[in-house]
Amino acid sequence: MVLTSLAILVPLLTAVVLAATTSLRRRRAADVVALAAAATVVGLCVALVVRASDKPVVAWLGGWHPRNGVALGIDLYADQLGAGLAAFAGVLAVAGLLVAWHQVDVAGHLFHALVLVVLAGMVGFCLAGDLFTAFVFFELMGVSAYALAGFRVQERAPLEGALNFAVTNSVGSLLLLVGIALLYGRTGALNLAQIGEALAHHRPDALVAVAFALVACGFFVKAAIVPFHFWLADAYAVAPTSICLIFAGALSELGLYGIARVYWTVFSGPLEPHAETVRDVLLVLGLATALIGGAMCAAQRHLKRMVAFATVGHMGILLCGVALLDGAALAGVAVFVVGDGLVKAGMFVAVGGLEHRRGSVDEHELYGRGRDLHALGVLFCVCGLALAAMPPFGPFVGRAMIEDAATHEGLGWVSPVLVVASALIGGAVLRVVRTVFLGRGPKPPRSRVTGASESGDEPIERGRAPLAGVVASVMLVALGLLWGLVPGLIDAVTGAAAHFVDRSAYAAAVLHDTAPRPPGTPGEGLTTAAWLYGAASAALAVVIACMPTVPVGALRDLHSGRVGDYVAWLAAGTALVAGVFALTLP
Amino acid sequence: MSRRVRYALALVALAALGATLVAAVVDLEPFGHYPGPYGDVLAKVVPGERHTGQLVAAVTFDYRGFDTLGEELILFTAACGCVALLRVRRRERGDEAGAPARPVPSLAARALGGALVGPVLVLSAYVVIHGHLTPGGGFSGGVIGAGALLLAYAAGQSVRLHRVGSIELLEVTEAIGAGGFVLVALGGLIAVGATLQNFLPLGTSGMLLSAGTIPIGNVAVGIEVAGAGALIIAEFLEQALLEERE
Amino acid sequence: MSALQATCLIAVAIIGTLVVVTRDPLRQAAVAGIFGLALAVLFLSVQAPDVALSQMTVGAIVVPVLVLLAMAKIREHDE
Amino acid sequence: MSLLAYLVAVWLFLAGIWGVVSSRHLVHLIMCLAVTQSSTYVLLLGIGYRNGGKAPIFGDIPQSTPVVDPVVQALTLTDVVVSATVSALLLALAVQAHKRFGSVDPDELNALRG
Repeated sequence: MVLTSLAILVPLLTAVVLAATTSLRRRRAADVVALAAAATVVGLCVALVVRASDKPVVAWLGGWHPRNGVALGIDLYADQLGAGLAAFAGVLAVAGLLVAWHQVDVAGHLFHALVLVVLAGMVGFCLAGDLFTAFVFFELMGVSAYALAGFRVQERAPLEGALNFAVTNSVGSLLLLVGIALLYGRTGALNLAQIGEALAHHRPDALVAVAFALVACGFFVKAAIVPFHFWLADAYAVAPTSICLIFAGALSELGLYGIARVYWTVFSGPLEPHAETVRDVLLVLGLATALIGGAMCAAQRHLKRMVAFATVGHMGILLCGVALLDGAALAGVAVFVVGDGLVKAGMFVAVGGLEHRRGSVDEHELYGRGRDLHALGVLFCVCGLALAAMPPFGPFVGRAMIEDAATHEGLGWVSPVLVVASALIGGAVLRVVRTVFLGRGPKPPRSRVTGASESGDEPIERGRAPLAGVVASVMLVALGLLWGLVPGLIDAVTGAAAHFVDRSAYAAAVLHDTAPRPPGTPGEGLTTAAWLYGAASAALAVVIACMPTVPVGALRDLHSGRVGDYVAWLAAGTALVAGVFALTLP
Repeated sequence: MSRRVRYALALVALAALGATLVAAVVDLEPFGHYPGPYGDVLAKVVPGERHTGQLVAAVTFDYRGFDTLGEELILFTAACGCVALLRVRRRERGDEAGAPARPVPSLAARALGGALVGPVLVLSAYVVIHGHLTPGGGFSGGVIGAGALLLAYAAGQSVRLHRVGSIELLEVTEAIGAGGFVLVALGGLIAVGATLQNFLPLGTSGMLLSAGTIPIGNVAVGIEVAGAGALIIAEFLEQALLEERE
Repeated sequence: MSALQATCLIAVAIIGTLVVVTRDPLRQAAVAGIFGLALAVLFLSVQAPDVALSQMTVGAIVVPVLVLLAMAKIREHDE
Repeated sequence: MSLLAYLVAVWLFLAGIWGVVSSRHLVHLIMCLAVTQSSTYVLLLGIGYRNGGKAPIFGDIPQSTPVVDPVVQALTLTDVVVSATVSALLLALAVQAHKRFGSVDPDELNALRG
């Protein structure tokens, strides 16, 4: 009870205090207080992960315990995966605040307050056991994220990015809300476990199918799944580095967490007989996202936009993992999220460092100008290999677990596609190493790039070596590396995921306070095939790095920067998913 | 994508989406047949357990108080966001003290504004503190309060206490409101061990001082809404005024 | 469903459509104010006085005022 | 007839999205988003309504009176506030957009392409 509530209340209260003292202008004090609050959240969430190893921690706010299976109030539910993701969000917030340490002018303490609110929103969303509460915290992190994305309103690109971000994501949360309303109309409940119980023993009708589609599409927008993804590159490429790493490492991932949580607590009962249809739809979207994100990533020369599209591609790989609707695959997703989030955060910081040293984030302009920046070059190289899922980095272990699970389900053909997606992403970064840091090989052809010179960051105080940035970046990438080497990782996460996907255990723990923890299912070691796929994607990435660029043709034109287009695509995607589910599930 | 293509795509998509949504809503219980059980259970237990007949206030501030906490923070964040986004101009000009000096409004305007502040504030306070007895409460009362604060702001534009401008006061007001609600939540945790638990005596139903923390939550929300609302509007006003003077 | 409710619902649908098709933002702000009021009346008719009050103050007053202020600023620029 | 409330909600949702897609003015777009959001109020309150039910406030009415669902009203209250705050934030961005590059046509805001 204490841990779960404090993990949300501490950052909120700190944010309020910081906002009330903006006029004091004691910048360092704000830095320290915000860091302390974020670190406290990490500590609380880690404690929750430990506590949840016996049985999930269920806290009924206001002391309103359910009566006869009817939830009167709201519960916070912390299992190992949920609390773990919250802790990871806290780690990234700490990293983001550290990176922001050297940036001047952050509008009083509002920047810190907003970062803490995003964090509180993410933690609240991870722990929410109630659908509407999840929506509220989803919206809370959304609203603070829009403000942070547009924090540098003096420039054109951040402002547009924030507008696109805010409009598309608002429509997304409306989809979610309509889905919640439909579920409430059917079950008269908002508690996840209670809705799940109410729906469990009925055949799904059009209402349930459409409600699932709307909830999923609402989360797809946040998770940047094709064709809901257009806003992401616009927003992430222009936000300050310190914000990017939180967004790219945790915010998008929360969208997928939402889908996984809601599917396994609410819909896995009624949709059980149709699991294959659900799997196919999600898998198609995931593969499309992985490939399109990867191709667009490789086609970029604006480095921050490149990392932003890398996020899209990775969200696709993650959705493939979720789509398998299987505990082992979900464990892979969890491992991938952490490993990839750390590496990508390090990558964003490294790009920030390069920009600081050379005043640009445009690959073309930077051609050969990084020859003397050895440390950064090595860092980029390691990031590229890690993003290509080379063994034994964290992202590799996660992807390998997803691939093994896919093979296990007879979907072996998924693995090569994921290899291509990873290789495109890693190859793009390795190409930057070749052009910028080595100055070798063909120049990337001029492509139409706009906003290339703008990256959303404050000019860092000149004369100060960005040592802190490099150190932060090295630390993050090293953590991402070590993550894959943690002994017993696969077993622990597989056990946690097995619990996550057990709907009746969830309902029992929430509604009846009985949670016999299922015996831990030991994870299986990675197969040889997975190692080969890892090596293959690293090799393919090197090949791609030697190519001038990856042709994407008309795909690039679809990313028009116009919010009207984006919302039209959003509507089309929703219509498609809802239509398919409404026709096939009932 | 040309406008034409976009319209075509959107029309087809919306038609299909409309069809699926209609297919979904026909499966709902018909209008006028709320199936329960959530609302019905609450209607049965609230008057006895919380000594108030205002079910909506009981749900908003007690049973589902955590949603309201999140909502307060959304409002707080949006106000912070508006300040951060709109205040750039002042930052750009290096105007440390905040708002620039404005033309002093006429005495009559100030007197009228000042005279109205009192009654409007009283009305706002009335709506807020009766939130657990009658419709209204923190949200509606808070918006009325925002009106009062704006009047005071307009009337007192020339008054400046040291470097603290009226905007900063609004900022502090809204932070007190948002912080107050968080403290109510923490109070439950400290007093009785459950976050947001109603830890005050429940009193007699129908009395002003009853229903425990529900009226306190109402007041916190009222302050928050008044502060945030006035802050947002004042920031927009500032923008309009700034422009006028250039 | 009572006649009042049906009337309110149809009015809300029509005025909501008008908000969308009114392309001039100043006129739209006025229509949006009326839309907010119509919603408030609808909420009263479905026995939701709390929501109606909030909607009246927020939807029918605050948001249109914000739009007007924003437009005041934008229009000046254009002239 | 019993479907009217839900159909109105669906209609508002579609109309609002159409407005967002086809808008040529950011302020107009933001108001269309508010219309979309209002569809959720109608849907929620429609779901919680009960024929002959009274407002869920036991003051002057005895406790045995059937009342409409208070939960959807609490949800809608939250929803109304969320909608207003998002509108305010977007308007602030729109004002800045106009100030910075003199345009409020969302189609002219395409610095971010490809």
